[in-house]
Amino acid sequence: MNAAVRLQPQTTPARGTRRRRWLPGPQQAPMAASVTVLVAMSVAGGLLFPGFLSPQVFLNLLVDNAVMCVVAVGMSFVILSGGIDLSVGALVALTTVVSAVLVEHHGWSPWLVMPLVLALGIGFGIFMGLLIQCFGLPPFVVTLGGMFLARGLAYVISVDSVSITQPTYEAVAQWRLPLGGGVSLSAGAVIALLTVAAGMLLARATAFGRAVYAIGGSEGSAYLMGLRVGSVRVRVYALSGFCSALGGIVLTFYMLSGYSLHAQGMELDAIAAVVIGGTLLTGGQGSIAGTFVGVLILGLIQTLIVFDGSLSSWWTKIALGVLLFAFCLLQRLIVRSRDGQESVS
Amino acid sequence: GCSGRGGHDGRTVLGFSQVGAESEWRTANTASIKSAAHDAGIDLRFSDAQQKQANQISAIRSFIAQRVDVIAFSPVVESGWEPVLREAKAAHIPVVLTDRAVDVSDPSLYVTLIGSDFVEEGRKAARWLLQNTPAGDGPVDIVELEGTVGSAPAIDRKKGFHEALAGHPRYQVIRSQSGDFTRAGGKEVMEAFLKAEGKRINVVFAHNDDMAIGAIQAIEEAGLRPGRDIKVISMDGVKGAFEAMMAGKLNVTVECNPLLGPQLMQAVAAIKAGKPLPRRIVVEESVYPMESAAAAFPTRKY
Amino acid sequence: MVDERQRTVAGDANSSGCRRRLFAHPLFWPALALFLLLAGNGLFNPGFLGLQWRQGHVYGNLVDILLRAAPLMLVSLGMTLVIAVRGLDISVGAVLAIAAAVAAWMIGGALVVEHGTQVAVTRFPLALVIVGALLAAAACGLWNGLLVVGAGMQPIIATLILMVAGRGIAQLVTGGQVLTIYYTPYFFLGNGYLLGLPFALFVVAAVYAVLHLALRRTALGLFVRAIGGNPRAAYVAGVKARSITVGLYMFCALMAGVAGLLVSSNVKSADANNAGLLLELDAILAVTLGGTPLGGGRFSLAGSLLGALIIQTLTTTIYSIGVPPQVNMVVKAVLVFAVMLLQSVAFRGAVRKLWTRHQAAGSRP
Amino acid sequence: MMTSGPTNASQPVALQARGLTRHFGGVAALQDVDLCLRGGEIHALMGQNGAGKSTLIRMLTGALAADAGTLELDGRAIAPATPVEAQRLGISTVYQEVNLCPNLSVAENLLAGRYPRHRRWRTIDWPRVRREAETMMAGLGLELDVRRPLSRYPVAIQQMVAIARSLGLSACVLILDEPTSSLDESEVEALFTVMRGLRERGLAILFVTHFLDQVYAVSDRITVLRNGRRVGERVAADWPHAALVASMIGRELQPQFAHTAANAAGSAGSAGGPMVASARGLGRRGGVEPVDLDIRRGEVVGLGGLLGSGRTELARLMFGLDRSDRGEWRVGTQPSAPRNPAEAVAMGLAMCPEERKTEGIVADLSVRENIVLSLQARRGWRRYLKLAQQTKIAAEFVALLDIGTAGLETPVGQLSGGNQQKVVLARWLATQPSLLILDEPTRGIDVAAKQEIMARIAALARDGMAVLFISAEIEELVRVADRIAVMRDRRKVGELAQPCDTHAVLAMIAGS
Ligand SMILES: Nc1ncnc2c1ncn2[C@@H]1O[C@H](COP(=O)(O)OP(=O)(O)OP(=O)(O)O)[C@@H](O)[C@H]1O
Ligand SMILES: Nc1ncnc2c1ncn2[C@@H]1O[C@H](COP(=O)(O)OP(=O)(O)OP(=O)(O)O)[C@@H](O)[C@H]1O
Ligand SMILES: [Mg+2]
Ligand SMILES: [Mg+2]
Repeated sequence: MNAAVRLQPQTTPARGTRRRRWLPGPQQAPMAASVTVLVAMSVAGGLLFPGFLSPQVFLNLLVDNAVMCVVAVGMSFVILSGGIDLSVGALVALTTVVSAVLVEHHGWSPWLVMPLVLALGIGFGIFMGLLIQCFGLPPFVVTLGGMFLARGLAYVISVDSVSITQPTYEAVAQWRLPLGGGVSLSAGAVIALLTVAAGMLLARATAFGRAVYAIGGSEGSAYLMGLRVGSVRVRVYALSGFCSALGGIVLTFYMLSGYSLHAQGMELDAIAAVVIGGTLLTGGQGSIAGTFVGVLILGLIQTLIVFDGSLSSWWTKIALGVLLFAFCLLQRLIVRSRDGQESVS
Repeated sequence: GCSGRGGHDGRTVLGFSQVGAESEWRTANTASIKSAAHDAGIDLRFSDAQQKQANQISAIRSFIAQRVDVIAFSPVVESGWEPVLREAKAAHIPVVLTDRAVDVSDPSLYVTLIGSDFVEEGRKAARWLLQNTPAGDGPVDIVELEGTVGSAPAIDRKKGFHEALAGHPRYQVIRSQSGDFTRAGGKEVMEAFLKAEGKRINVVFAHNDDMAIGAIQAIEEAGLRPGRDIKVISMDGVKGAFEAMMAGKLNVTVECNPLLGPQLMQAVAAIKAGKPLPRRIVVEESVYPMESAAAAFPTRKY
Repeated sequence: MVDERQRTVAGDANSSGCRRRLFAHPLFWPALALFLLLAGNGLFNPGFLGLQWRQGHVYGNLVDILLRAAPLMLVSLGMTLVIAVRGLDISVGAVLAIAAAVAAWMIGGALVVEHGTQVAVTRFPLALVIVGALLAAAACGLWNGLLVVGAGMQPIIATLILMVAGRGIAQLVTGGQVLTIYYTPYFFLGNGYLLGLPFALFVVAAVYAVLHLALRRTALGLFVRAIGGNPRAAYVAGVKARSITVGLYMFCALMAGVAGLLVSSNVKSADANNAGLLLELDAILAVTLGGTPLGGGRFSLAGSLLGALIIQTLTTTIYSIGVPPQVNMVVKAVLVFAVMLLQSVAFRGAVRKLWTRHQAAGSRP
Repeated sequence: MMTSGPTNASQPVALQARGLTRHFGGVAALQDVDLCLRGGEIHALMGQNGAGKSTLIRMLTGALAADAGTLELDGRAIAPATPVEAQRLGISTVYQEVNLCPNLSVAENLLAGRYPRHRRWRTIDWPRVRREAETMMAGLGLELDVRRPLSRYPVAIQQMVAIARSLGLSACVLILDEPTSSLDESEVEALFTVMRGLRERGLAILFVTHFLDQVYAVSDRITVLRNGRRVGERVAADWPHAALVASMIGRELQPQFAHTAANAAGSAGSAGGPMVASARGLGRRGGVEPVDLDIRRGEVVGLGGLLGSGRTELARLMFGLDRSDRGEWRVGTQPSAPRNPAEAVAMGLAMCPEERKTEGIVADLSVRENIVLSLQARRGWRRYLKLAQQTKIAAEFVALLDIGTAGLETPVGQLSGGNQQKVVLARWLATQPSLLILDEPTRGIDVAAKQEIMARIAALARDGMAVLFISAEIEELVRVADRIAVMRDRRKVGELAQPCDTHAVLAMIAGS
């Protein structure tokens, strides 16, 4: 009776998850599916458009989406913890405006401005996190308020766009990391890659990262398991604020300007990238690598449309939707058929 | 031109990055460019940025990657173009700006700018008002319906308008609020103004026709007569504005011409032929007061 | 468990039972927020609350707020139900634009003036126009619902597809123009008055009444709350969770469609690009302000109506206090934070604690 | 009344609670309760459903604030405000409902909050996490892939993981709230071995269960709660079975209902009754191997087997919760098998699922709404039951199953665990099905109520309902079923007809 009960490793999908995927509940991160679709889409692009499969096109994907990458990493943590952060785009804009105004109009040193705006981002995140944690307010509303506030402050500081001519910024903006073969990466892309790497490490290998997953899975259980739900949650928003500010800095390198209308609608794109990357909006499941793939997929869709070059404005929108649909459907199909295979083996 | 590039059939390739399709004006602008390219036999690579600068930049990048002959674009914003224009310059691709200017430190980054001067448009509106107000010394109270906060036309038109009115203390802008360039926005803001200021308002200055049309509806619903009780001044000169003027509800519209296509194609051809171009190609624009509306209406294309 | 603590904090208010019951009513705090906003307006701007009788109807800021909020109220009602089953619909703005575009296109035509007076011309009869636009909207909802339930996509992504493509579709219908509508009978929907009050209000009232009945007099309310509370348990219990969910997405889109009719009728035009822009955010905000949690299960239709009114009052307030446009957002942010904090149990608890401590300190010699 | 055994009096008091009181709204869940846990003893906490056991435990661990009362740990007054604080003080707890994160792997659930780290970078040392987790599970006699998400394992395993986690915390007081409710005998035995080992090491263990034999098997002392008050504390050996039950329920328990030949004859469940449902080769690839099973009118069919033997899986196939991909499943005269629960309910099937928290209750809905939910689903949305009718049905079942609730409008989430289970059961009884599938329906239900429910099921069978009864307790199966089908390794290995005894069933389960 007392012998070890040998239990077969499970070969079937979790019961009750097949065919009812739409019911909120744990599901497998469709990471591999995302990658498959990314590859398939690139191949399709290469077949359709000459010059599409050149290395620089793919590096441009990174260069052009560097800000999004950085912001989406922060957003991933927020969503993994079961929250949402709508303030990221506005915070990016605020960062660029503050940086530009301080550097250009007040002549501050960039080395002072950059830490300052990062601190500003963290502070902003902590402020929202505290409101959410201490007063039990829904993250959606708090961060929406944060979005109004950040965007509004940016307007108040400067309605006009401010060009940055400061030499350090210009030097960083022009700096390229040569990768051989005539292709190169911008500073922003390098920062984005580092952020993704750091995010992956943070999510996978630190107690904080795992606590974020635990809270997203079941807040009550995490609390009873003795995790510091409150402090983790505040830190998650602080992290997102930090990433937004970092994204803002990357954007100043990318555009060499500060403008209150920068990064309009970025919050939604970031959320979409995170969710497309396989993270559950309800929290607890997903990965930073998935988010990275999600950003690349959104960027690739954009690139495909640019390469086509024949779409009118409204067909562009429809094509965006259709590609998004095709991608998401493909992803679901792959996930499902893998589940099916699993139960066969 | 260099031999290595160009379209498959040797035609000139023009990469054009449009802001979006946020207004009728913009739609007319796009249509003009497309048809002019077609007529001029130019291979047009068109990309719509959905009102996002980031999309425009990545479109320009991909034009560079595709090695088009000329790049043209209507900048969403004035600043932020320096890095990508430098890349274009490094790739020896000439750049033409349409509609709006950009703010760059190196003037060689673009060849020419074809477009209107928003500040001047604002001034024109103010001048018309100065000329067409009955003499007297009673105050003229103006409310201003601004465009999207931070957008270049909103900033510049406001600037020009206020600049031209500066020496005339009789003219006071008593309220100013953003109507986001839309009819619904214009109407809603105007409703609030009417309730807050009542019959005090003499003039409405709207940064575009759509907001003016919205404001006209609000004025009518308040039981006042737009065009008479309250003068309405607007900008752009789209068809709707002419209809309103013919109905006697809008006093004047300052044209902002979106039909830049032919001029753009001429410029592209000139660049390909190596001819010099002026730094600034101004578009013909006039002021259409109410009285001239009926005559001009049949010729309007947008 | 965290909840329990909060509940006890709220429970030990040392006030009379009646007052406590009032305070505990879920609609009390949103209603108070709305009242304070209006009262504040009335204080700073004495004319704000004034009502007059003009041209055969009531005229004033309050009527404007109600009229302007009508589309948002409708969409919030739909959104409430979608959120109640743990969904989300961010395509409502695009659906509104589609419905408006379809209606404007079906009316079609240009300004026709005969003998100096404008004549009303339309391509299709008005009833058909309305049905057509609503059908288009419902089809959008069906699409959303099928993506969520059938394909199993996450609601935000499933509806993002239509949010992106929808405006393109609407622009396709309008040809990228702002379609002006000249057909006067159509204006009644969004501009007309019945018994001196805007007709749109009657639409909202009718929808609310129908919903209220459908949720109270049939088992739908029970099913919706069961699905939202525990979708798997509801499914196991035999509730047709899938069809109900699809139905709710359709209803939400239908409401966006009705809102599209109201909006296009009000401004007498269909603007595919700008109509209903950011409506999804406003609608979700309204739902949340009304006390419906985004996690599903519980919902309050009346709360969402109040939420929508709060949002519209905020906007009108900003327009009428006369701040420069670049300050709008900051004012809005401050007001949103204030309204939220007012509704937060924990915040009120903290304030009460501070207050009693302050008083205790003050009463000490 | 108070007697303490010579073995215990000498040991030091580890945790002393005095005068603990807690009200929920107007309901007094706990009144003036004292509890004394000594080091090196296993202390059983007994009481009917809703007696206040879980409430007491949550106050000991800082998960719930007490209205009044004091706590002392090793003679020092403590007042833990959060579970974290209690944990740090050395109080380790397994709560009644599994409180773990289903999305995390088993290993993470075991070690969350105290991961082993790399020395250099302070990052989590995953190989060591895995090794430690495997060791912890092995301590309970379980070998499983600790890297899989917890949600992929059945409740029983999840419960074992929760126990393993609490054992892994270095603690001086261990509290287990119904840890054995979904375990079968071998796991229970493994758990007891570990508990005895910990007792040797001087830990104080508080143990809640509704199984009397388990209480007598491990515990040294027993405290009994009734209606939120402590009614007694004694050395286990000194407390006779009947007296213990009597003090729990406040009256003598009637002799146990048993499935006797007389009973069987009295019921319609003889082999000759008309067929209600039949399975021919019903199964699913990777799930259940093809099963043949006939269920007749008025018959109670028991389904026995070990944990993971596929009983739940089979029940889900029958109810349309999972789709079968082979064989045939006929319900009455229906031409096809149900494809989803809604169809199954329409056909007159009912299934009380095993996982009460995730698939049973809707916590935010009231008792009334939870009870009528399936009946209403069967009627469709238009034929809405009038409020009065709903109330009548709900009140009837609340009385029948003796559901301890403050009122019909109380949210089910506020009920005690056992009472929640009764609500789920009531929901299905209310649909008056032709075939009722019960998957561990008596999980967490107290002795007296369990007896009532068994009697009720037998009565329903006598009235013509067919029942498929799944239970981990062999005695229960033998007592109530007319026929017992046994499963092993996801296939049906045989059937036993009454009269049969526990040994015969066990022998078949073991495969000899
Ligand atoms: N959150 C709550 N809100 C209101 N009442 C509650 C709450 N939690 C528990 N109760 C009530 O307190 C009483 C005691 O419940 P408790 O969970 O302690 O019972 P229990 O002895 O553990 O029962 P079981 O054996 O069924 O688990 C019950 O009447 C229950 O309804
Ligand atoms: N240790 C385990 N690891 C993985 N999966 C398991 C394990 N034990 C059981 N399962 C899964 O559980 C399912 C079969 O168990 P099921 O719950 O149907 O059996 P049961 O006889 O009802 O046991 P229980 O007593 O747990 O209810 C299968 O899907 C099986 O893969
Ligand atoms: Mg309990
Ligand atoms: Mg089972």
